[in-house]
Amino acid sequence: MTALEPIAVDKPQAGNFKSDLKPIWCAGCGDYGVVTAITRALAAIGRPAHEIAFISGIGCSSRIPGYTTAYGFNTVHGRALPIAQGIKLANPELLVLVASGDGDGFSIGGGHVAHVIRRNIDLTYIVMDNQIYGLTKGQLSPTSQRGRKTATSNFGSLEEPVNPLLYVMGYGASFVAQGTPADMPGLARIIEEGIRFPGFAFINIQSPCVTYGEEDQQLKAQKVRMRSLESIGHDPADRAGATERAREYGTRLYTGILYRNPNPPRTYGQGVIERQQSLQKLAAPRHEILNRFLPGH
Amino acid sequence: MTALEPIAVDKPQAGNFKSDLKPIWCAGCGDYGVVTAITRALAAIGRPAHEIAFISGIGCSSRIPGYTTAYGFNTVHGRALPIAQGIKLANPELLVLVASGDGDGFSIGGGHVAHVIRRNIDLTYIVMDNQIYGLTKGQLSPTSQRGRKTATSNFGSLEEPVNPLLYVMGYGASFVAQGTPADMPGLARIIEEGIRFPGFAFINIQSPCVTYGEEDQQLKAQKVRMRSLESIGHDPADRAGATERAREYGTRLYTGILYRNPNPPRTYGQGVIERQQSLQKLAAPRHEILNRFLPGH
Amino acid sequence: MSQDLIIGIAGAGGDGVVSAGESLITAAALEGYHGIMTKSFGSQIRGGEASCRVRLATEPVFNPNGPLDVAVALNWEDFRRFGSELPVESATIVIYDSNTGVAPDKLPLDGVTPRVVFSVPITEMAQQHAGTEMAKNVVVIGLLAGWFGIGRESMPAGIRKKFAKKGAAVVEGNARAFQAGLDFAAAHPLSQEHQLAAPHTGRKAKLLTDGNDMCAAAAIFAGCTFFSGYPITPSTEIMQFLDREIWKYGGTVLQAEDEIAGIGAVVGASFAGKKALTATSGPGMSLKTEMLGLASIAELPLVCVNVQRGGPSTGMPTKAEQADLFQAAFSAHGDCLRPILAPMSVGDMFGAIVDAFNLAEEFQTPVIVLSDQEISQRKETVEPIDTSAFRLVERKRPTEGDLAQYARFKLTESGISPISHPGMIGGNYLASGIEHNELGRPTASGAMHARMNEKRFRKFNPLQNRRDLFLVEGDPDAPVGLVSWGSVAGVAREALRLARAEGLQVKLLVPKLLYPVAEPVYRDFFASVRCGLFIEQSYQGQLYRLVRMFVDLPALVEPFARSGSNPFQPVEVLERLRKLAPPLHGNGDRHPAEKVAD
Amino acid sequence: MSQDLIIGIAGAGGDGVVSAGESLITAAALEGYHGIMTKSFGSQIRGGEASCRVRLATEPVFNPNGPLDVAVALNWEDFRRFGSELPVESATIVIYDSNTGVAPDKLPLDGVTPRVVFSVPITEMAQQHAGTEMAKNVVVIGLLAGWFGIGRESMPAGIRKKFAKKGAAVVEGNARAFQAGLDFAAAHPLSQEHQLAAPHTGRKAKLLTDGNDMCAAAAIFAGCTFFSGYPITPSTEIMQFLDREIWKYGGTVLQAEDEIAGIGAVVGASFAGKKALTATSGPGMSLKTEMLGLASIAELPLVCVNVQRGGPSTGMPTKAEQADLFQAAFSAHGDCLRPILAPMSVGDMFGAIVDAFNLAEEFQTPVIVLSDQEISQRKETVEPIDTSAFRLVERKRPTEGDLAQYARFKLTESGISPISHPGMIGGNYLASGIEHNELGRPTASGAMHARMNEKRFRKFNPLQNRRDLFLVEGDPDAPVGLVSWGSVAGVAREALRLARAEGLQVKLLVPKLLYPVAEPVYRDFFASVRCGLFIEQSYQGQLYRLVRMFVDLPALVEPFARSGSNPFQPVEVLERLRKLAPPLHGNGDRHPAEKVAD
Ligand SMILES: Cc1ncc(C[n+]2csc(CCOP(=O)(O)OP(=O)(O)O)c2C)c(N)n1
Ligand SMILES: Cc1ncc(C[n+]2csc(CCOP(=O)(O)OP(=O)(O)O)c2C)c(N)n1
Ligand code: SF4
Ligand code: SF4
Ligand SMILES: [Mg+2]
Ligand SMILES: [Mg+2]
Repeated sequence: MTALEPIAVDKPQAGNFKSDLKPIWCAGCGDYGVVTAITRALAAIGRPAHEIAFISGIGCSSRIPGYTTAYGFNTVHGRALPIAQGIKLANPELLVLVASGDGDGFSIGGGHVAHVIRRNIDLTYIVMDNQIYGLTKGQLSPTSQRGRKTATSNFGSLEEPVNPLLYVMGYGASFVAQGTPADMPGLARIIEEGIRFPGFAFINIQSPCVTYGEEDQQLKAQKVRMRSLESIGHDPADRAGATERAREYGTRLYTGILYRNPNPPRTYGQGVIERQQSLQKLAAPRHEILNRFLPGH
Repeated sequence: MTALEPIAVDKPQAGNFKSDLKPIWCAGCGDYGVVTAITRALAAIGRPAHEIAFISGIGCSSRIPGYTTAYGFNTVHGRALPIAQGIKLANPELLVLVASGDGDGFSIGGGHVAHVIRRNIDLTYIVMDNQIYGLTKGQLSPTSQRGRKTATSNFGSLEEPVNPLLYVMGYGASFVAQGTPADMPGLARIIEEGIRFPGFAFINIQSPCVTYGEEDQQLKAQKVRMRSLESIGHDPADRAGATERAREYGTRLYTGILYRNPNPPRTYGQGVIERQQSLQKLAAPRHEILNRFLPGH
Repeated sequence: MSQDLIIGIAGAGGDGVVSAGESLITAAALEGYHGIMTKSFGSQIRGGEASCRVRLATEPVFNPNGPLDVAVALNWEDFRRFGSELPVESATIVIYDSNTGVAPDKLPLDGVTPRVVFSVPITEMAQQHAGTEMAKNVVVIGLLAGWFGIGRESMPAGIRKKFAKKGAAVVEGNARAFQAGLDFAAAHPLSQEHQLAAPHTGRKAKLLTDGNDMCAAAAIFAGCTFFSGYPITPSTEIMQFLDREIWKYGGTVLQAEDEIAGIGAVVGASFAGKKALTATSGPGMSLKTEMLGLASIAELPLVCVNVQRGGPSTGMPTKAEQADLFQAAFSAHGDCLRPILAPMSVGDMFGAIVDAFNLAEEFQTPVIVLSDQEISQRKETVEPIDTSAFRLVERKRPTEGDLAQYARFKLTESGISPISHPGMIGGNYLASGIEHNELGRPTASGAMHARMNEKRFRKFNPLQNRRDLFLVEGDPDAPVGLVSWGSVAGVAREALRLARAEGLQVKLLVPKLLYPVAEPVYRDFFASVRCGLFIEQSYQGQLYRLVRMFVDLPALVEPFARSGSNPFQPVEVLERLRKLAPPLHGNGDRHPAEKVAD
Repeated sequence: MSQDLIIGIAGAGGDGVVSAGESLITAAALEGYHGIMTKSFGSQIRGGEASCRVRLATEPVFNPNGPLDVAVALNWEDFRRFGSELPVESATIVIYDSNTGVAPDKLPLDGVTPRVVFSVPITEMAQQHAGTEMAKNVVVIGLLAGWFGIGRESMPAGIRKKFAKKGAAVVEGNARAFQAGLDFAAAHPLSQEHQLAAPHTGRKAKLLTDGNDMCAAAAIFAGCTFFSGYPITPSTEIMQFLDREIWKYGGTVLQAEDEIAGIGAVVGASFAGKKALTATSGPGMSLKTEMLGLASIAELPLVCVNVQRGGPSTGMPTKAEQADLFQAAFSAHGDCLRPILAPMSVGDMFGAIVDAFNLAEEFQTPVIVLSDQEISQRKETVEPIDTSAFRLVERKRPTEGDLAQYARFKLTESGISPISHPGMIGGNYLASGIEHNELGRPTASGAMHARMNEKRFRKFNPLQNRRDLFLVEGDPDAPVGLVSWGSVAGVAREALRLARAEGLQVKLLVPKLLYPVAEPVYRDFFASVRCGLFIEQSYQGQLYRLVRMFVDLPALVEPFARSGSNPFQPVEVLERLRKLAPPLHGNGDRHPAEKVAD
């Protein structure tokens, strides 16, 4: 039993997935709610902590694996996805979660997103989107609104923001959701569903930065603004509708499952396993591998 | 007058933009047609070669700047866009062309595309898409079809291909077109229009690789398959229609202008210039810049 | 009276500890004192513990370290969290808030019993005079002004300016709180010896800034009009300053999507003919590797600042270290060379950046400037700089003659080939990362590759004799030599001062040009040296190893190196020197170092 | 009879020149000869000129260079394009296609008049016997088999196998073309002395492969089950081989979107407990910098192969150079150390890769293997390898006792801490690039940072004594020492052989472990040495400089280094040695090197 491993109980509780490491987050940071929602989702899933790998990049948000009892890996800025893919392909048995921030995920790490999605590797990718660089103290983020003034856009940003929901829909993601700690039960539920989805799942979380964030992104304002997709009658199987809703990112705050492919496509991992199985019988013993270099072989 | 500079003539001809460097391309490579189309477009535009900067990454396709008389920069793999952005912002007077391949542009360089588009920097970005890695002799490209066997996918690719047209539409590009050297006049025309468009312009060119490419991507097959968007009555101002047509990438071979925003949005460069002009008067002389560090300043 | 005063203040995040320190050093700078201020925080993003150290002196000081003369604790828990960063000795004057409930003779300081202790009702005074606990830090500066005589006149004006926006009531409240501090000090006098003497260099105000702001300002002075980079601690303030300023000078700041794109845009701007800068820290440097190689072979000027922090990898983002030197010299693949400069103080940063742009332009090369977390973020007084003494270099442009048959990479005698840029008629050429011939055309010729490599190295030969990029201090014929660089050089300079005051024969070499290794400079310096130390804040002693690559060092010269975030103290260097150096007037027959080495 | 034969063949892209060379060396390998074959192409992607060099010998050979014994020109234009790569001397036997219309006494070879020249109607023979010009290369191998006695028996079977798929008519046509070559040779006999003698090591077949395939096969043998990388010349064949094979062993190949993602996935696979590999060349290495640092601080095993090509930047993708050593050692920021290995031949690659995985696992570290374009792509005969002699190391897993209170980064005596992986009950921990304590939790403590740095360096101490990772040849007490590495070491070995044959007192050190610098090994080697050379294919002489960082070299040891794509010849090394080394039985009073040095 290690310091990080929960006490074995029959049915795991969210508390079993919380480590005793004290978060460095500011009081009131939205990420506290995110870690709670994740541990609740993990409790509902019921896999033991040692079968879970939780990978992140760098940022306030990326500190999150350390606050859980899973095997955590707080990697480098923007590269959580490639590392997580290696983990999942090396050991398909693991439940692999990935956490990121808006900068980590869509600025420096933006180039990896399309590829993990088109490969459809079975990961759950959680982005804590606070429209700002928290850890480095308030610079422009790719999801910051045009015109926004920050420490690096003193006269207002000149760029259109990234639209994470629309981008991943365009990349062909099969599971796309959005949540906020302002709706904790809803958030825990979509994370759970994302984990259960057999394939790559993307979850954007509007997790406010109380220190550098805008007023209208705080939990209080979110509680007023948010609309559940369910409540507006959105059908998660409707890809075109999902794309339309995704366009409203930055304008409307929808929560819930935007898109869930009713016929989940084959994952990359399935392809790998089939290939391994079909080729296995052709393997010469490892120690005879050099024989192939005998001329005429 | 340098070896690379064309002889001064009253009205520039395409030949003035062709350098005397002998291409290393295989006989029959589609890229020969692309350089011809580009030089024709440049002749139509009429800017002198020394006011043109032509930037590329690495690949067979990226050799193209050297075959023109423009200021060329054959940079490193996947980074043509960031370098080109620096050039354009440093000297907004220049006509800046960028060339790339499907691997250069959408694999290693894929992370830069969203950002240049949301900044809307006034470049013309030409991707020679041959669905293969030519220069490195035939590996899987991000636009190769699922199941395709190549030197690095001996048992067939397990990934969905990238859809360049759909991605850039999702990123909010204001000018998106596709062409092929199988239709040379059409290709020269869309390049010309891309250059004339006041903002970022993306042009995907189906430029076949005769050595490692598939049969159905060769010019002959393209000539049969291609359909001009004009001929099917597509209105380039129709964003939704353009997105629909973009989805058919890989299935149908449309040529022409997919989307041209009828109200071109402000470019980043315009924002920069306005900002510089409005702040100029606040500048202390450079040599007095340290005075700001006097306490109480 | 006192010549040198080190004050440490600690409290909770909201206590305004850092702002108190800033008020102090600002007042001191105005009055012509020399000073350095550093700050330190807990690991919380916001709201954790905070502390600052302010060193004020009548003569120039080069480092902020050393035991505290004055310790101010707004609460003891937070104060103790900083441990060895705020070392209290029995001679330290301790001031603390009475509301901590601690008795003056029961201070929670392990094994130390300070002789002079003031328990001051700081919170109470703030409440009483300003009506808010927020004024605690103003009470503190009142106390310090009263007891040590800094800023008694200038502070009230500063307070007025600072709080002006908050209305007259707040201004008056704070003014009263300050006065209450002064009054308390007057009522509990401290012996005169503690008062800071008048500054030796006169009452003329000094500049006051930190390394990052100085870097950005110097870049503007040097003619830089393009910056692109990506935020990273502790370098981000360079971009932030430039974003506030550079537009005014017709320049542009582009926050790139990552560090590769950041330096990529800078390479582009340079190709387009502009002076361009990027800045980052270790992890970002690692990402810029490929572009640095491109700039070397394409022979494009650019300046890249690395504000070093603790490594490897993410390491210790808020701590200083000097462990990125190897990387700066050798990260790119293939044979290539780029100059590396390192300022040793905030003031020195100005020249380092101007030199960096000059070298970049002259030699058509990327230049790396190695700053570090300490220099970048400490506030320091700087003697006003005569900018007219600085020459600005521009890259060598082709003449009309050159353009008649333009060969961008001409194999000239100096190795420097005139460089055109887009927009210049007749200068058209192909730049590339591929090996090329004189015209810039790709080549697969081994002979051409050898000639181009040789050119790209030969052009840097003049750097072997740039003695202006080295500081040599102390006894020219000393048998003991110190070498140090960057912020640690400040410690070495103070140690040298102490050693010479004790009559030890020592000298010091501070290379500001770290690479290429200027062999003649080291050979001359070591000619008289029998033993010595390279003092460096890196586990490996990277400069020591780097110099060994090119220079045969005396056998008894060794590294005195340790990992970052473990600052050197002048006295410990002094101690090592006592063992090495013979007294100035000793007979020197048996050299003590010969013993040390066995 | 001849003991050693170097044959060069050149023609147009479609002439099948390389395939002829492969047939030759395959036949030779089957018959127990030793051989090396290299190929070279023009800059066209396809269809430009092509050439190959095949060296065949009765004893082991270590390098492919040297003047040609036999030159075959299918046309003179293309032959001449290869210039110094195919050096013809007057002793060279020249064979060319009569249809070039060139008279045997008017060969277009500058200043050389070969004594033996055969004008052969090669095209005509191909047309006549096989009905197609495509069979020209088969005629050529017939000629060579006839004149030099290689593969007379085995070739016909090879031809049959090769063309089997194309039908009986093609097989028969080619068989006739081969026979025509044999017949022509028989009709125009060459003196017996040119026939290759029987191989000294017996008629037993050798392995035949190139460095990239050997690398991939060795990785599979070592237990590697995960590869991720991105295509780049000249390393791509490693990924291509593994993509054909690794699945059979339950492994996976992931073609990543770029080199960062490639090594990222490998870091992940290693975290998950698997042996994992990535491979690239210079530009890709530059991009992997940040991840290498992460793997160092997170103490994760992985192997990264860099097949070096000409640099800097894109440089010369198809040419060999040894200029990425500095980068391999020092690219990542911060203080960190990762072992670097370099094979010196295709055969040596097997052990290098197995060693690399073993070191990675044992020391929980990234390991870099520096191959180069020559080793990676030359075909070489290799004595069959007894794989049972190789021990495979697995990372140290935590015991139950360790897991009871698991501390992933425990400060153990060896510096090696037992490592768990996801899926292991009780092994849960937080890995990170942030400095951490023994439990893996982030720390900002300078003291902990110092201890962890110390641990991460100390664990490599055993490498100082890994003498098995060094080759020492020659006279143990020689006053002249050569050091060389990688493919160039083959040239040095041959030069040593020549020098000793002349009676010169010389020895050679070939480090396969390049870094950390194993100081005792160099000290011992240089104990007897007064002068010597580091022979390296880099402008800077990177190993020479690297060793100097740690070892005091004798003053007269200097680099003999030059840029890549300018191959060394054994005879030119011999010439340098003649000037340096005293004869084996000389009196040795006045050492000639003392003259050389002034
Ligand atoms: C390569 C690299 N570049 C930059 C940084 C500095 N950095 C750390 S976190 C961060 C961005 C934080 O923003 P985000 O990803 O949105 O996370 P948040 O802190 O807002 O949760 C940056 C730029 C780094 N650690 N590494
Ligand atoms: C950093 C880096 N990685 C890899 C390479 C090797 N490389 C050169 S071109 C290329 C891809 C070529 O494919 P594409 O971009 O589609 O261009 P094409 O040759 O097909 O026109 C690769 C992988 C490189 N030069 N640099
Ligand atoms: S800075 Fe913002 S994101 Fe970071 S911990 Fe504080 S509130 Fe959260
Ligand atoms: S390999 Fe393909 S893309 Fe490259 S030059 Fe040849 S045909 Fe063109
Ligand atoms: Mg954020
Ligand atoms: Mg391609």
